[in-house]
Amino acid sequence: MSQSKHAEYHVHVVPLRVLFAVFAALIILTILTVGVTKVDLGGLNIWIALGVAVVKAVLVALYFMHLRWDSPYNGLALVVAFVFVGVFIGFALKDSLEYQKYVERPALLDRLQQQTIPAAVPSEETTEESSSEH
Amino acid sequence: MSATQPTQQTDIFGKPVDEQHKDNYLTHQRGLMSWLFTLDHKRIGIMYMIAVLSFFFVGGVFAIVLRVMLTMPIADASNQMRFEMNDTRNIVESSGATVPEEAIKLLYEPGVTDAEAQQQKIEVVLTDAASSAGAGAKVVEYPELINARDAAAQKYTQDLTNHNTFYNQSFTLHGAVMVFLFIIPAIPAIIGNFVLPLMLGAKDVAFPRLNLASWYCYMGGALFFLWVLGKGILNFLVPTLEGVWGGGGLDTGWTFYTPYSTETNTAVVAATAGAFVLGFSSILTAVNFIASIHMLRPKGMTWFRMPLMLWALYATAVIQILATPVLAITLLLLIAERAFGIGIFDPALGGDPILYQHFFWFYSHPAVYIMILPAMGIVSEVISVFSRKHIFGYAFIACSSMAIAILGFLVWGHHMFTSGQSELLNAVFSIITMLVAIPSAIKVFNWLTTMYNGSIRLDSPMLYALGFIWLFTIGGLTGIYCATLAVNIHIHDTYFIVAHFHYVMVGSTLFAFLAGMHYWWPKMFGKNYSERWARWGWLLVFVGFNITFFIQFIMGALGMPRRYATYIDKYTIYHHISTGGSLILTVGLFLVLFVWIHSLLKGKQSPANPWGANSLEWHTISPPPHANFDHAPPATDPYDYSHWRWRPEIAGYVLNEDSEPEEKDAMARNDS
Amino acid sequence: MNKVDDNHDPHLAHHFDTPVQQYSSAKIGMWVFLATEILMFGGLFCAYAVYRGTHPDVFLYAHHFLDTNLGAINTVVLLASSLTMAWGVRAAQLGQKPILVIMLLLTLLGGVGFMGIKTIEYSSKYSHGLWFGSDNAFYVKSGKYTNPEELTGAIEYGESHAMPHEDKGELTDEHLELQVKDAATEDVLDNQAAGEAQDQSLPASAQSNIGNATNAPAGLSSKFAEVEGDGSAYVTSEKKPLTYEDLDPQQQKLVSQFFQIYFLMTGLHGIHVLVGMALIFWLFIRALRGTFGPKYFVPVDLVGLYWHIVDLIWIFLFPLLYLIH
Amino acid sequence: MISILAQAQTKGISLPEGASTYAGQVDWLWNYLTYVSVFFTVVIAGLMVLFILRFPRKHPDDQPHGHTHNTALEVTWTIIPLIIVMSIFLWGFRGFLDMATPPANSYEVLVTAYKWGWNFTYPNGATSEQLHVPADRPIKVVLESKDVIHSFYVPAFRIKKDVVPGRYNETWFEVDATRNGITLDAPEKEYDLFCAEYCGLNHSRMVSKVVVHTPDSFTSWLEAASDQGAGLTPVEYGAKLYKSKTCAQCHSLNGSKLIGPTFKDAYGYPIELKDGSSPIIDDNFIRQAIVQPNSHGVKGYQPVMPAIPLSDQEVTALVTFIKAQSDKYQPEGGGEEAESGDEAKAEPEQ
Repeated sequence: MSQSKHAEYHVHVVPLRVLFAVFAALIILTILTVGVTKVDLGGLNIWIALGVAVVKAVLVALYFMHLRWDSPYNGLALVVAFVFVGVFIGFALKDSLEYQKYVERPALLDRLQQQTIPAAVPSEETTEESSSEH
Repeated sequence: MSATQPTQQTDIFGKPVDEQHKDNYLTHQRGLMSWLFTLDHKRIGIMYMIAVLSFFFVGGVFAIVLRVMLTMPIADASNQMRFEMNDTRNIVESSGATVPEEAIKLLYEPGVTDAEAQQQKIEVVLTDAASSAGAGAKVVEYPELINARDAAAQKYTQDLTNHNTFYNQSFTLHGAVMVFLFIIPAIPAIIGNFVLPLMLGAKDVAFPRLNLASWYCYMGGALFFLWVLGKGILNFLVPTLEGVWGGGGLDTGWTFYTPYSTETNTAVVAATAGAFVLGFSSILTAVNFIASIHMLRPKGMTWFRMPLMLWALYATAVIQILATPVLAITLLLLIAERAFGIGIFDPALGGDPILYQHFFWFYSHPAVYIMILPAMGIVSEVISVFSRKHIFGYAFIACSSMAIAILGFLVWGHHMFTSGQSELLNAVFSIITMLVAIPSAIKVFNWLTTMYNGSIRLDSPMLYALGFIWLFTIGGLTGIYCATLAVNIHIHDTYFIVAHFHYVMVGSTLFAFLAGMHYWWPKMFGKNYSERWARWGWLLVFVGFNITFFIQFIMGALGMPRRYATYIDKYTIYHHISTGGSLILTVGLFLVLFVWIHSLLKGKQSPANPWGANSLEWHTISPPPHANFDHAPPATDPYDYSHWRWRPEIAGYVLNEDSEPEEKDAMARNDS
Repeated sequence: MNKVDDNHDPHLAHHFDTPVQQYSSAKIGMWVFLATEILMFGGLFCAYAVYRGTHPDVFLYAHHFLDTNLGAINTVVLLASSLTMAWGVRAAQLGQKPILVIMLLLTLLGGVGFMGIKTIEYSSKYSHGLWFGSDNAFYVKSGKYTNPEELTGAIEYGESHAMPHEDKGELTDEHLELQVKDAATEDVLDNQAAGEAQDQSLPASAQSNIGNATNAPAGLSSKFAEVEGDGSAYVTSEKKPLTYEDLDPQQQKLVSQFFQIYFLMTGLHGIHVLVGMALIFWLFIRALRGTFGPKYFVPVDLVGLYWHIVDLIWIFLFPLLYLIH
Repeated sequence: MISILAQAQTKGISLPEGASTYAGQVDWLWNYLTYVSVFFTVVIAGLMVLFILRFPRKHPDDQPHGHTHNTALEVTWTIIPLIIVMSIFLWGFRGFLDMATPPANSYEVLVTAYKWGWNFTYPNGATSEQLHVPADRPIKVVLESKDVIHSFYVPAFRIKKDVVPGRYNETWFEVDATRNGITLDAPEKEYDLFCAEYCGLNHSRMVSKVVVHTPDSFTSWLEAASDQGAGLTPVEYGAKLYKSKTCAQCHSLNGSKLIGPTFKDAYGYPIELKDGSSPIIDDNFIRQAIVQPNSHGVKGYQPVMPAIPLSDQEVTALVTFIKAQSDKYQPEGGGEEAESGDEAKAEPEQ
């Protein structure tokens, strides 16, 4: 079985013009991503920035890293890694956003805090100000 | 069956091995250096075995220390009074005076409001006693009694502080050593390293140098880790040592939860650095296994003709690859948090301690499957071989391993049900956790069906495998309790959880590890062990384990929180039973060790295939030669045992020469 | 065994049957390792996402302290070195030794350039008191108060970055004075571990700030979230970038976190660049000796993969850190 | 089915007596789980033993034959457990939602956890070291930590919630008086309260009690608690608080330097601050140091003092006690305490 594989001994060599074309595309995308921040698109900005980054990453992976001609398992390793990073960030972020309400001070604590301000503090301005606040 | 013990090494056809082929991996080269610089996966596996078992011993010693400490519930208020009363009496008596019992009772009378009246009462008692005692005896006077009481109170506080410090460091050491140094590497690094290339019919793993590097990472990280943690214990026992080698120790638990880990004055940075290095070992082994399984499978061994052990190791390696780096970054962030106060996890700086838990459990929950998946692989092999029947539902078992590996990544939040995680996430994590039960159940049912209509032989590997099924069933079913939100709230962080994860992680992994060790022992060392004593060992381990941990389910249900150095009185009886069980377990494990050592010293030569198994590691002599196989064996169905025939004179199975033309062909090809 | 020896390849390890099997094994091993790298950085991206998600204003404010131009230049430098690395791999595969040597040298120079620019960025941060850990002007912890002068200096530096054209005029003396006052206020605010119990020594402006904290704890971020789609809110935010006093005290505390995350991400990335440079230097030496050729180019290929993944991570770091909108 | 469950008042197997209103629900689910688990354990272990007895190896060369796979069977034992666990999930989630949503009319108590003890603050500012609550009324506990993560756990209520620094988790419970035998004859009942999250040295000592009262008994307890100094002089009351509020852990009375400055001869003497000034310690200085910890920045000490919730009266008593530790202290008339107490009562409920 060992010798039979010699026939497959062939590695894809990336043509130079492909490399240059990819490089040009990457530079253009970099300029694009910087340029797009000057335009205000509200919540879209971050997604555009990420989208451009993903396109650039795909270009690097497919051509500079030969994935286009490589064993699909290698590409799978990359994709799976990104999917799991996504899962990780997704869950953690979702949770953080959901529980923000518990990070804020509860009304109870404010009420109690007010009560425990000692009455005997002599500098009167502060007490007045604080009551005018509420 | 063992009436005629063979003394000679035989090959898979039962023929004596001739002189020029007698060389095996153990005898191939000699000297310590030939081991320390070996690239042979078998030798690396053996080196892992020595290291991992030593660390298991250390972790086990501290398990016993914990169990013994827990037989003394000194925290209960009534006990505190009892201790202090005793000490007061002792202090008074050591000064040569006596004290009437009634005075002490009055002194410790609860709920006294009028101090002066109490003093008067006590003084009356003391004067009475003094007058009735006569001239010779000296009865304590009131001020001295009060001094003694204060001294007793101080002593109690001091004792308790010592007790708690020692307990906290001990349980941290036990947990961290067992998790990082024993359970995670046990099966993949010892058994996986040894059998994976053999099962593939390959000469070695894909990257032998990385394999050795991984062992050195493990040893470096483990020794450093143990040194840091052990220093704390030794400093505690002999305080002067701290001046010699500085502080150390760890009392955060193996989870390093912030902000406690950023506040404690123990050696968190050093310990996490050790764990960080251990992570590299794990990753290197996993890279090796994945590349080996992808690239080194022989012709004819398709993905679905691999032994299930390989599927399990593959799934394990995938988890190690995807989870371990997150542990690495978590530990780095923790180090940065302590060294620079970056405020990512520390709430005092605006950080988020719950985020730390997300980080930690993203690694550590999948790590649970790093521990259990290879165990399931071993059990799949053993059940089939000892039932001499093709494994039932091969594809389902293989796919369920991958399913567990992937689902295992989506359930980490169930460690945080009470932490203040959002309700939505709690529900999502709960439902996915429930789903993990399905592939686990599939495996158990398939193993049972494999046994159905089989030809069952109860040798020690099979006993351990059946023990595994029992423990895993209990561990898995109690896992559903833990996954059920409403019920989890009650049992979270109690001994119920302690019992649950010991059943799943320790019980199952340890049992599968022992099953695997007994199963591959003859292959590893070419020696038979005493089957009878091995079975006794199994019995003690099995009974001891169940006594130790089953009672903890009940204790946890009654509300005993975990990581308590002391406890209120009502849990005492359960702790006593548990400690008793742990002693039986210890005796059992020592018996197992004794059986192994005896086998190494006095064991008879084992045949190439004592069990009649058909995966490729049994297609070579025991112990295997340096290059694993004299003739590359053809890959056939690993669960088809029909070609192997029992040969009583060598107490093993031999390949039926007529029915295995391929094997002979392979021989012929290779010899030409 | 014997047969393999017939056409012996010096680079073929004994446990592989063919060079292509060995080559493919090496590649899959490398890819699996790269997956671990991505997961490791993933942790930092997660910390980034969580803090940006919960405190968008802090990130919006703090990112102005970074120099977008230097970041963009660095992106281009790294992309160019990726190109030369890919070219180098090609040269190794084709056995073009001189090109390989040149390409490795250029790649190495790219790494040097990247780290050089990084050093300029870091040193400017350092000189403005915006360093890692507690050496950050915005760093807040009970017991280690930020030096108000340092803080003012840092704020000035950041805001001159933030609004070089529109807002320079606004940095009047009055404005600065307010900032100083604010900085002083901050100290007192942090004293109040439990919260907003009033301190008699506070000036009126500070008092109103405290009120702000209790009444609108979510601050601007919630405002932004609520008025999404409402153009006017964006117009305002576009016209007048966030200043330090726009943040509520809770958010002001968190400004240093942006820098911590910035230094962690770029620092870890920088370490990877350094490791890559060391590896490329090693390749360079071996290439000079003529080790590589069509039959043996695996090390060049693997280091190339590593170098590209470092580049790939920077591709994400750049917009996330420098181009927050 | 689910609505029946909500009413269930089952006693859970091997669980402690359930006291909260939703304990019955949890216990019902617990028992259901236990029956399912016992059933499967018995089936699996039984089959294992049966097969061992029924199919022993008779000859080493036995060649048993049987199916190697059966898709219908596999699907069956995939679907059935799936249905079972999904039903368990739904019940568990439903119960959890009940436990996570405090009713609107709840009585709120602030729970402050610190290393290593509990402090409970009631809406009128009274504090206690054991949690006292009225029966027959939902109690919402707001959880606040002074240092590390703790966990509020009452086994009898089936309730647990981590106390996380930097955030305010909350949970609730309600105890039914008649069901738990809290009557006029026995107006109080005690339940264990544990810290369930490892928090360092004395984690296992972070044990307290929940005392459930009848509504009347609770009202009178609260009154007494709001005025704990009754019958004591301010100095005596201050001495009591000095111990119970854990001041003693950091501030000595004998002049030795602990984590915080000593109280001995503090009052009336100058103290060096971090900003360079050295004010004389007077009433207000002490008061501010208690209410706004670390705001002075005393030189030579870490600013680590927690803000312990105290009522006005308690602060006054502590101030007097601290003053009394100095030789510059001259006792005044007893009027001070009563006066400040009145003012405090007038202020709340804005």
